[in-house]
Amino acid sequence: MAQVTIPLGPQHPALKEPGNFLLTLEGEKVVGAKVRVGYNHRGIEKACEARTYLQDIYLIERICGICSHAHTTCFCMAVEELAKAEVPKRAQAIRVLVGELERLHSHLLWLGVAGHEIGFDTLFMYVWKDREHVMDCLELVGGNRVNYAINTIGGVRRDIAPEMKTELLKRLDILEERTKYYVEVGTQEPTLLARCAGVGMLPKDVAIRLGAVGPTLRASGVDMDVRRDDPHLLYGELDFKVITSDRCDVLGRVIVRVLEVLESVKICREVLNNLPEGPIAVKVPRRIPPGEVVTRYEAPRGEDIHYVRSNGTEKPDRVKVRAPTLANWASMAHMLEGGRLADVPITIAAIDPCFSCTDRATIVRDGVWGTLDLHSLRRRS
Amino acid sequence: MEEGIKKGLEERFGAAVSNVVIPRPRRMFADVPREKLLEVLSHIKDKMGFTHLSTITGLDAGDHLEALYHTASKTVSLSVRVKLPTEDPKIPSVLSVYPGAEFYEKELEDLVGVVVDGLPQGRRYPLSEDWPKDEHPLRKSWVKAG
Amino acid sequence: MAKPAKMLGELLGGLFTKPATVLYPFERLEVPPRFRGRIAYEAASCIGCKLCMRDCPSDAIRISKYEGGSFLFAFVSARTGERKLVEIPNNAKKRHRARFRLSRCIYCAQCVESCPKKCLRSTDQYELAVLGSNIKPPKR
Amino acid sequence: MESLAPSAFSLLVFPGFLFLGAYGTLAQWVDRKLYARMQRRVGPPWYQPVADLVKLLAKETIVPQAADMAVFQLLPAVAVAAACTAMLMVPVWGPGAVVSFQGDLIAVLYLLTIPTATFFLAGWSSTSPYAAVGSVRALTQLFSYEVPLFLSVIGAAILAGSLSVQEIAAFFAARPALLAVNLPGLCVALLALQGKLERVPFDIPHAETEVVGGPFTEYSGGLLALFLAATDMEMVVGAALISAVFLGGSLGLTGAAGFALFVAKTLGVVFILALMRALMARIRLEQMLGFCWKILAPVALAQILADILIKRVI
Amino acid sequence: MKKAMEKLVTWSRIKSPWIIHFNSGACNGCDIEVLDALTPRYDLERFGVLLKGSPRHADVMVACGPVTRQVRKRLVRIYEQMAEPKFVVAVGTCACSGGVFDGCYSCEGGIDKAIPVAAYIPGCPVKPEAVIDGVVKLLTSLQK
Repeated sequence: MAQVTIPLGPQHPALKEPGNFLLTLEGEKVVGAKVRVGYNHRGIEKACEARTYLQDIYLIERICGICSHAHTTCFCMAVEELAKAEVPKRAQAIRVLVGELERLHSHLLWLGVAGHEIGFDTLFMYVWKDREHVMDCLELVGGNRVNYAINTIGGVRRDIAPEMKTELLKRLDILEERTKYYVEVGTQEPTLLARCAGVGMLPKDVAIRLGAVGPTLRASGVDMDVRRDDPHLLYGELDFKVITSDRCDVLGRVIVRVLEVLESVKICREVLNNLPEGPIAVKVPRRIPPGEVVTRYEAPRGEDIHYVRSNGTEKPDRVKVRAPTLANWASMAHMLEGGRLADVPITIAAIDPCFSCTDRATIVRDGVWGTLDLHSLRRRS
Repeated sequence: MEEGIKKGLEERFGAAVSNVVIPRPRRMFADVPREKLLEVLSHIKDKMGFTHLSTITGLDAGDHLEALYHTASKTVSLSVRVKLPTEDPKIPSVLSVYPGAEFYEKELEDLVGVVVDGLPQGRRYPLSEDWPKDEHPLRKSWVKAG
Repeated sequence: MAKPAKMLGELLGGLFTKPATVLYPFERLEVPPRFRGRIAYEAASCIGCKLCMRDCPSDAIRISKYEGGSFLFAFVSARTGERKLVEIPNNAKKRHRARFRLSRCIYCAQCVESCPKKCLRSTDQYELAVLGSNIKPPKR
Repeated sequence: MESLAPSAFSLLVFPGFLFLGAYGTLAQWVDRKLYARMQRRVGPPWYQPVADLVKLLAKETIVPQAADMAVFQLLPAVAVAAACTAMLMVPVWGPGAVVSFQGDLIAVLYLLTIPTATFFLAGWSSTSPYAAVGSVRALTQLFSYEVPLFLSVIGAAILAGSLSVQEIAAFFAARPALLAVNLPGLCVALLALQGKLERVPFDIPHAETEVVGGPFTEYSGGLLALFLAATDMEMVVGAALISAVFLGGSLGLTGAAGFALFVAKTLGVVFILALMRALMARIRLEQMLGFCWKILAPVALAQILADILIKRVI
Repeated sequence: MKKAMEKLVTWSRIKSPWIIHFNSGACNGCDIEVLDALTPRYDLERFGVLLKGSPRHADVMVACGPVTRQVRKRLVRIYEQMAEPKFVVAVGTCACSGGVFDGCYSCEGGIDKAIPVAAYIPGCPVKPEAVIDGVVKLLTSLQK
């Protein structure tokens, strides 16, 4: 069977964002996959150097819509470490709460999109209907559904009022009960099992060798979670389980993420029930003393690492952000090869790619196409 | 835990690994000359459990360039720094030790202008194809035109 | 173990229950109290210190000194989205005027916090759609 | 047996083009509305399919240069024509169909296959890689659901002892008890119809997230409107065929009552199709082939065996 | 007769706007809010809006994000492939003017730098209601 090369993206219904995958097919079987991402490269790191730390928070928050809190918390922790500022306990607790709410928001969003990728639009509609509860909680706490901007250097900008607490707890109960239903659907619906079991295999050793992170790594049996291994904020004092599964396939990732939603609901409840008293922020001078620092944070998609270097002025000298999705691209090419064309969207969706996180840019070279003559004719209007 | 790693590095490499700094628990910085980089990385990966290369940070420190290899074991994050003269920024590729580092090294090459030999040539990453070859946005000297 | 037609109960239930849809233009969801919508400026207490301009991440606010009788104001109708230039007489003792470029503003409300005189506040308006000036008449 | 030459009225207006088009849009609306309500959504207003159709007809039609102009533009019309002629042989108003001869069951099934063939040609003639892969998938899928559909329908025909849809319907109208015998055949036919109409879980050629628009990626404006109309008509004809063969047609009633029963039955079939669409995820091509050959075909064969035995009994 | 046809066509265009979504370098905050507008709580399908995969089938292009240098060529090509009459709705502050990313070396500002824009919906990210409000305003403006 002659090989045909089919481009997936950058504008493609399967991809919420521009990313390009050049797949070499033999019939329906994928034999070669080249990953090309980075259409979202906006040059944020250079822009960070031209703005003050305070303005950088809002710039870094907009690296990715779904893990905005992850990036701002990581960045604020870095700047606070440089300025040797002691963040009050209540602020750290609120950061953990919003962080876990964001994990709920991100995982439920992913479960819906994964359903859409395999044609299960009903799951997409139902999961996103229930996700509205999390969006309401975040809008209540942060004032905006997606960019909650709760962080500032030295603590948080808004407090959790008592009546908010009762509303949040009510919503979390509804969410927990619905998520239990989705655990059942995810493990028992036959067509979903048929589409996810045994697809996008990533064995344990390959996952470690290629440096995968987050649920993709934990679904291959590797027990790594920055919240427990490198405890930041209040995670050292909270007890929570790190979910792993040794299925190494897309179904394993579905199970890990859905169970993580249940785990996050428990954490949110625990934080809400014993919210420490005290101020919510501490004053930090605008000029940060020179130094360099590395901070790591467990974003919904995996380990998010920031490196900030300051030179004593009020503008950072270098800000380096490596979002979790970039680490998973290497294992993505490995997962795609050997699968079928029909599996490509769900395999791509399985690492929950956030192209804007990847923040990198590449272009497909239009001239290179497959060998089959019909397909060498490009789509022309 | 970090002290043990620091002692282990100094025994093994002696002067090669200089000014090992431990700013806070679970964070370490170390300087390594360019020639010893691959050796140090494969040692800490196989012997000391730093199996995960988080990322590579390239930066322009005014008089010289720097490349920081942030590696992580189960709990500790060790950043290996390599100082490079601005006029001859060549560095060996670490794909042999960490195969997942292709995108990090392409980024190093594109944004900071460090020449990584041994990196398979492919499409430019992260800059676009029509971006002039010798312009590296993260250099201090580079200013956005217009 | 696989259970065919797993979501059957949920689906049939859906047929007989009211859909979970808020009929937006007719029914509106009430926005939480501290929602960050369009920023409102209260000129009387503004001292023109421009702290908000310095902290704005996307350079969307311009504070300028102001004398003179009246000024033009691009009024956008919330219902139809058309733009109209409106002449507003300036009788109040206004000394400063703020110009918000809504297309640049990211509604982060950092200016509200940086303002020492508290003369900026977030409102709950989010329907700010504006029609572009060059809608090509559809050719049949 | 009426004269073979159907009058212009029946060709163009009643069971033909206009009625089918209108009823097709009604069926599409019912399908989309039920699908939306099952997902706790409000769903489109009643005039939605009409608005879609008129809007598409008013849009500019782009034909890719590389495509073969004549074939590209002719195919939608062929698809609609096939669906309309198939409708003539299915009883709608009362027990009688417009055209009825011994073996028109085979003709209907054959005419229902033509639209799928036009989808394949449409995808192949428009040079987009997505359309090409989509069209190959449409063909491979054709071989999986066609055989179980034929077998299950033949089973009912054997029991009724005739190959004419009208006579089969009349036979079962007289003996409603025998309908229970054909229940497995009915399930196989429903699943196969879902495959023919290329709807979830069998919408592999149109899988939006894999091959964008499938065979229709390059179609726009009027041509796309014709193709969508053809798909709606195919749904109506399929539903009418199943209600005639498996549910006993109009049970001897004539006139308005017969027509009302016909509408009720076809909309019942549309409800089951919408339920199936909401219930399952899209399965892969080789899984569908496996499912059709390993499960649907044997059940249909068993159905035929049962029909033969029962035939001998009565 | 011609007048009636014209009214019917305009009516059908207002009642069945098929949209295609294009992310030109956005942080996907606005993208998920646009998708959110299709889910049960806001349900755009009651206005006849369908999310289509191929540019050929769509009437309204919903574009989010500052046009990054790499995506610009694709954005223009997709716009050209859409069938007339077509409209572009710039969703989100980044699409209106480049927002926070205006001035980054790889961003070229709003969507209107690459293709003609019919309606701007500011917001970071836009609420799903604002998306509906924008589309409704665009469609009612077709009436004239």
